[in-house]
Amino acid sequence: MTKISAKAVLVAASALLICAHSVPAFAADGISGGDTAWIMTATALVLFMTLPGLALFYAGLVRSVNVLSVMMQCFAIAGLMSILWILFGYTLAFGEGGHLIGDFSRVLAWGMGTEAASGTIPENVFLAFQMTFAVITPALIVGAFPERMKFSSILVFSVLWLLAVYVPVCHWVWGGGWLADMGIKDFAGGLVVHATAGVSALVLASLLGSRRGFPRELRPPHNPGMTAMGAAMLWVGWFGFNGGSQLAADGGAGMAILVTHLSASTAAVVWMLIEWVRFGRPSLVGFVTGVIAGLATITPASGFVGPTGALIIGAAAGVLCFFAVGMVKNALKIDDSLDVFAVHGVGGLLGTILLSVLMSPVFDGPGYDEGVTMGDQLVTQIIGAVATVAWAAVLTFIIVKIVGALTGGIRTSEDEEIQGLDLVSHGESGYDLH
Amino acid sequence: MTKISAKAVLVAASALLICAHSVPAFAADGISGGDTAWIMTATALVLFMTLPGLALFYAGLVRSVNVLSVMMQCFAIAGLMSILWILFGYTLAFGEGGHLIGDFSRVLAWGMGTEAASGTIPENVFLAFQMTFAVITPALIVGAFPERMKFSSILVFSVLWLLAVYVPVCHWVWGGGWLADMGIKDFAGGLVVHATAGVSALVLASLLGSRRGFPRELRPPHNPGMTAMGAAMLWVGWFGFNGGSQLAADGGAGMAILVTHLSASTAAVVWMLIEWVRFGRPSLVGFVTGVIAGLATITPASGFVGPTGALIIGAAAGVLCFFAVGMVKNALKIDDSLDVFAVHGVGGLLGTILLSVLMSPVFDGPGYDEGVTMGDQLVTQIIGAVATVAWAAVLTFIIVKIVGALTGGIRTSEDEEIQGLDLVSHGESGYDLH
Amino acid sequence: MTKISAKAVLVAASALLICAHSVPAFAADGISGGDTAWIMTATALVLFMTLPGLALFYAGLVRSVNVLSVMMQCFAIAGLMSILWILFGYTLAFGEGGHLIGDFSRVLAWGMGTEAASGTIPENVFLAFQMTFAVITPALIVGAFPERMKFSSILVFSVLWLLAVYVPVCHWVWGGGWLADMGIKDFAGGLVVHATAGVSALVLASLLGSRRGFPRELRPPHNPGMTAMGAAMLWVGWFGFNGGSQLAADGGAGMAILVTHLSASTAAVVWMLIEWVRFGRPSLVGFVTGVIAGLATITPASGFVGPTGALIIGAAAGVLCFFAVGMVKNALKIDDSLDVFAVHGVGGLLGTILLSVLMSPVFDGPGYDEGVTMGDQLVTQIIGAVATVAWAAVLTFIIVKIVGALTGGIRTSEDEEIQGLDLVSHGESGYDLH
Amino acid sequence: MKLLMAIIKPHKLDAVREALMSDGIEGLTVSEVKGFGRQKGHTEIYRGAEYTVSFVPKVKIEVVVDEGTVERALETVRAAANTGQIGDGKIFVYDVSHAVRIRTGESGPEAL
Amino acid sequence: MKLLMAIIKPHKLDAVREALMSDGIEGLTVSEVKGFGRQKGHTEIYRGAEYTVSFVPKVKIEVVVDEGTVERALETVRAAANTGQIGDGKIFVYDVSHAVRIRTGESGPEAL
Amino acid sequence: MKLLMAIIKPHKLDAVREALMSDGIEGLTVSEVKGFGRQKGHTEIYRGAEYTVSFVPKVKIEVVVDEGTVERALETVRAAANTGQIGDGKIFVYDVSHAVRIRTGESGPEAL
Ligand SMILES: Nc1ncnc2c1ncn2[C@@H]1O[C@H](COP(=O)(O)OP(=O)(O)O)[C@@H](O)[C@H]1O
Ligand SMILES: Nc1ncnc2c1ncn2[C@@H]1O[C@H](COP(=O)(O)OP(=O)(O)O)[C@@H](O)[C@H]1O
Ligand SMILES: Nc1ncnc2c1ncn2[C@@H]1O[C@H](COP(=O)(O)OP(=O)(O)O)[C@@H](O)[C@H]1O
Repeated sequence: MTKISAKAVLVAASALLICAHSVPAFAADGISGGDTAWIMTATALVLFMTLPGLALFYAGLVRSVNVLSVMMQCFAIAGLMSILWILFGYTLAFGEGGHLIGDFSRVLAWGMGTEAASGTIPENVFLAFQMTFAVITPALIVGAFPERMKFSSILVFSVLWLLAVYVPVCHWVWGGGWLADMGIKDFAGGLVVHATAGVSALVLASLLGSRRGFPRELRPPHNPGMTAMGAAMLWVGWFGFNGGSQLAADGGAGMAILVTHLSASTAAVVWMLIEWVRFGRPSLVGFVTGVIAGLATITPASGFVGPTGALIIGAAAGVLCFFAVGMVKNALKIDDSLDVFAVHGVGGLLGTILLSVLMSPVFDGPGYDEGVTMGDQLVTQIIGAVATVAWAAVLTFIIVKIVGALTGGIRTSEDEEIQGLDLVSHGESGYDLH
Repeated sequence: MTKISAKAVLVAASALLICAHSVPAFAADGISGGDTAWIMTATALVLFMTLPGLALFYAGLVRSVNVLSVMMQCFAIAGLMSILWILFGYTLAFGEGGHLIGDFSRVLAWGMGTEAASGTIPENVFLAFQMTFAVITPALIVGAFPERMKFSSILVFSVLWLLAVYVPVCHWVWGGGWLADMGIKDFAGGLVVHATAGVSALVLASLLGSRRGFPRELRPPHNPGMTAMGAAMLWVGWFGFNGGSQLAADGGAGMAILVTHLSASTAAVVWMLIEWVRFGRPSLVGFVTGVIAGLATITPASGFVGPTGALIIGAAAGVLCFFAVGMVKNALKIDDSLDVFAVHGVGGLLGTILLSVLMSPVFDGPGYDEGVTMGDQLVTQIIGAVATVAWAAVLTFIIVKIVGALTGGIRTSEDEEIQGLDLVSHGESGYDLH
Repeated sequence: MTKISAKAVLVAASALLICAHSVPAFAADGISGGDTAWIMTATALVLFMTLPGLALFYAGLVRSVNVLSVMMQCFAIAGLMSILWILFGYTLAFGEGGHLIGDFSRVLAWGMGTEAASGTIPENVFLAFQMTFAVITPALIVGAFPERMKFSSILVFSVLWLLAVYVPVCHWVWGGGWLADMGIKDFAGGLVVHATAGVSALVLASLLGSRRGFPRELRPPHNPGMTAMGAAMLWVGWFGFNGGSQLAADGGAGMAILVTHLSASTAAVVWMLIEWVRFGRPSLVGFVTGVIAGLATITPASGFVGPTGALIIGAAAGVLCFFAVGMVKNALKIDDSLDVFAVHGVGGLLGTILLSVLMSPVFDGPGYDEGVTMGDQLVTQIIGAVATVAWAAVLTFIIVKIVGALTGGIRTSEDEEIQGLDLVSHGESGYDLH
Repeated sequence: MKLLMAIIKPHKLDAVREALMSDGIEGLTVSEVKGFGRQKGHTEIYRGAEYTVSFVPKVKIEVVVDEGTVERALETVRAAANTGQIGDGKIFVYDVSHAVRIRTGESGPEAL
Repeated sequence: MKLLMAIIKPHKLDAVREALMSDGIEGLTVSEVKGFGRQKGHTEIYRGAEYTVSFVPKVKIEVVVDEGTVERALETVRAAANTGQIGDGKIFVYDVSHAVRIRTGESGPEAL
Repeated sequence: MKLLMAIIKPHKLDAVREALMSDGIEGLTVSEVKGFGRQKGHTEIYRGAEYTVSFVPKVKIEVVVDEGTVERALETVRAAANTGQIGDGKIFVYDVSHAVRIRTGESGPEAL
């Protein structure tokens, strides 16, 4: 029998060998070429969301004398956050550590090389993918302070904010921290990305003060087409943001893309209809704001709902974010200039809550983890939301105070604001068309 | 013997197990990670073609007071068609049904979840990929009616058109309908996409009437650079359109990308040379129109020809579409404003016919299906083309009449046309650069 | 025993069969779906770098009356080089041939079809990927001659340059030529792409002469935001350029993307800081020039260094390219208008040299080939650099002389230069915004 | 000599230019301007906030003519620019004491 | 009638327009211009090269008023446009001999 | 005081500005305009259709000077703007009755 089995083993082993050979490289180490291909693509797509996507989206909404300053803020944040991520961000967010924060085991990704795996993809791909999230999240906050914040203050703020707000929340939810332990569901960053950015934007805007002329005498967006093209790129890039968060090229990623697209479509159409009814004509800026609202709102839910859930989330996002925009301006009287809180904050929180209902098979969702009821999930989601909002608000307040002290105030002078930051902060002009 | 075989089975099974483990997830269900990664990427690329690609391409060609309206039309169509697709479009096009139309088995993709497969990819990925086709096809028709059609009429038209023209033809050709049964070859939509859109554009434009001042006193394109950048994005996105239509990441997809690129290059260079000879200088708008002509023409053929065929198709596209543009304007005197018929209609039909010759190994093509001759294929292609053209023309005529009745005429007033639709239909202005 | 082994073989074979089936298509022929998916994506990304990336990047830097001409140059080069590549370029670069040049075995890719493989990907995908490199390299040179070179001369120059400079160097380094034999390391084109383009740009610019008003009375960039958005697209596309050069979807590709991103970020931040210190405010154009410098410099090294090496390369790129820009203008007094040499030439050479040090495990690099020391590698790199620079310089000089003879001088008249090439060469105007 | 400065609706520019040409006038200068008058601007609404755009796009035509041709030119412009609707614009006339053609140095009516 | 031509700082446009309106003036025309004066332009530095931008963005307001209202309008504009800082601009006044309203053909002060 | 209004070729702007400055003139205002004259526009062809662009880009310089400096300024502009080719442009001169510096309220020649 032993001999026989030896023979069989040999044959089977050679079967394996051929099999392994036919799927080279990754057979040995559990890394999947398909998954890796997709997450590298997704990484490119998420970078594309910030640059040029978000830069165009925001830059089109300001006065023409501030167009470059907004782009510069997005670029500089991208550069700085990336360096920070490889130094401390990744390791503190995803290093093992404890319930509250990671550790310093992966500073500079030292020794990670090309072989280390994270699930079925190389760890360096996971690190790069997460880096693009760490870039876009502080870049979202740019929408709170355009046209009037000092460039130096912006940079210092972003550095501190990444370390003190983004990294911890990221660890809590995705890095094995206390919210992960509780079973929180945040597929692609409703809390980690949109709630943190949205809440911090609101706090920062209220501390910074309004633009000259707010709210009655502002100039309309100088280039709505630029904004719309930025929104288009955000939309496309979001396929990588949500679809990539599956960390695999499979039906889960496919479903995330599908529901992402449907939510964006629905929220935008709903926003268009509201404007049509209220103002007599639907605007392009409105439509694309609806797109972003739908995208932000589906983000936490995109791995946990089906198409039916996506239509509901989209419709809710369109309605709620529309009214939130008005409320921040008119009731709170805070000049969160490009509506970061009303769109991303409200959207991210809304999706985080709604998913606990829409996961249910009743809405064609995949259902709950074993032993978890809708009510359980809802409670967990609410705890996560409250914790994230509170943490982001308090820390942002403290950081702004520190930044003010470090950079001698965070606001440009009135004269500089009139002249526009392109010239004042960067010595350039946006358009010389003659 | 039984014992021995049991042992062998065990060993082999464990071989399989390890093998399965090394290629996780998909080993079990026939879904390929590589194929899925590629089709998700292709889905993003095709969405990218419409938004921002086509929106920029078209928006640059109109007057500056209509730039936003064109973009808005592309966006609103994208949103509405996506919702329509998940509700009824996909199921009617790809649900089993009969020879003429699908069925209602997949409304809302109910129950599809993350496990259902379509070939080697998740069905939700196939659905999403096809959704982006259902978005771009009606969006192409925007080129027929800019600067003068009511926004409400556009939306109603697009909804009816998708259901009555696109969905049936899609089912005939790709959904197992009567043209598929006949062995029609339409790799990525020469008939389904370009012929339907092109023909319908011509009919709609002739019913709608010309822009004020057509053809002598029009303003030149307000932003040719915008148009060119849109064309660039269409070009890149088309790799997903044609390469994705292989529904796999293999040599077939690779060849589709290669021939797509070569046809675009050749058609553009030919267009440039014609302009150089006729007008003394080649224009950027001409070059990029050639790019689109080459892309539209190779579309149906991109899975069935080699590089040599691609150069021939590209050259034919450059010549024919160039002259078609002039003919529609001067002979037919129809203001198909951005040349949808001359470029997409003529291109799509040309490619559909040419492929029956260029499939031949004589042109380094892959050859015909077993038992099919060049003549057979040609006849099939002609039948498909005639049927598609006739269906699109007649249905579009009927739909336009219905839309006219529903929305109280489809055309804006002369005053509104003078003022520009950005302000009139959407209450916005495109550029505030001072 | 024979019977038993027969049974075992059968079982194992069926295991194999199922295994093969579960990873369809490619199991049989060694083609990996994941790798193929990634390289097709990378191909799209590299095309995206030229169109629209580079076109926007360059077009924003010129006067508004030349914006379209720069775009047209990028497009026309893309079209022509692609046709040239399928005819002669690919086969001369990658056909077996000898130490100096390939052969004519693959003209028109005749017979390649969908089955031929190149490593684990279809050969047609490899050909297409390399085609996008053959497009962007001559397109980079556009930055040397905007606003004053005849369009006909540009086209003839580019055709000759591709065949006489790019194709041979490509064969030497990547096609199995003499530099490959020596063990040169050029992961994604520090020599093949950036050094050839940079050096040739310098030679061409000096032969062509400066723009009217250089260096004191030039107009500032007409649209820095356009330039920045082009840079953003180049950045994203570069993930395909460097990550794709691994020709597989694995940890090597992932690391290439990671270090690419880090080098871009670091170089840009360093450039920003230098400007801040020297001029009192950091500019957007400066930041994005730093991005490109960081990207060009990491290109040859991107498969051979770790994150630590990337930060060092980025910092070196930021400093060196910054000062090189000034030196070309002020010391050499050559109007290499958009700094192709200072950014791409200097960057490409710098990275080529630095990698021989940073490969070392001391810098968390992967180490050297067996039996190769740091010194050995350095010598090889220097030989490669010197050979490439010399070849590119001499051949460009000769080609420019030939082009001058063929097209009756390569420069437009002063009147034409004043009027702008959009109108003069292409009969179009860039902006009609009223 | 007199300078006629006409503020008209942008889409009437070509009609006015052609009318003046058939009157034998050979030169004129045009600027893009914004007007404020009985014809009001509009409001644009972005994300619920109203922005008032007080000004309407207009075109300003400046044409210097010989004393003798003033009346006729004035009537020509008026007729060509008239749509009968609010916002049609105005024509203002004032004296020009010198005119010089840069290329030749000719001055006075010959310079026109 | 007189034409007041005021070159002012762009951000003062709305203030001047409102001030003139409350003076009862019903129409004016605005152009984007660039000015050169005591307030100097600036230099922009791109990739280390200096570009001199000699001109400063300004707005030109042209308003034709009845003789009687000139002084008042002049003072109104001056007050509204004044910031006390260099570059505030100038007001020039000159005679207008005719004014015609295109829509109605009215002429003289009624046309304003 | 007199206002010189010069319509010139755009690329001559810097030369004219510098020439006026060395004449001691300290302020001027510039607008982008489009001209129509002996120098004709051009046609652009897009996808085979011809579009006539009747106008040529020009720059309008307005400078108010003291009576005594008019002749000299006029000659300075003419010389600096002259290329000897068609389309070089015109200079028109007319009377200005008032000039006020907004910042200080100075009026007359001191305001310039
Ligand atoms: N007093 C004025 N001074 C200068 N420009 C004026 C004056 N009144 C009107 N305009 C110009 O004429 C345009 C048309 O005037 P408006 O009052 O709207 O219409 P209408 O002349 O048909 O009554 C205005 O937009 C403005 O540019
Ligand atoms: N002589 C002049 N002719 C025409 N415009 C002038 C003249 N002087 C000044 N200006 C215009 O007035 C603007 C403000 O003048 P400036 O000398 O800068 O400030 P201030 O008037 O406060 O001393 C200038 O930018 C220019 O547009
Ligand atoms: N009668 C006029 N009134 C106002 N502007 C004029 C007049 N004639 C010419 N211009 C302006 O002068 C410019 C140059 O005139 P043009 O006839 O082309 O050349 P030239 O003066 O060299 O003969 C025109 O483009 C136009 O802007």
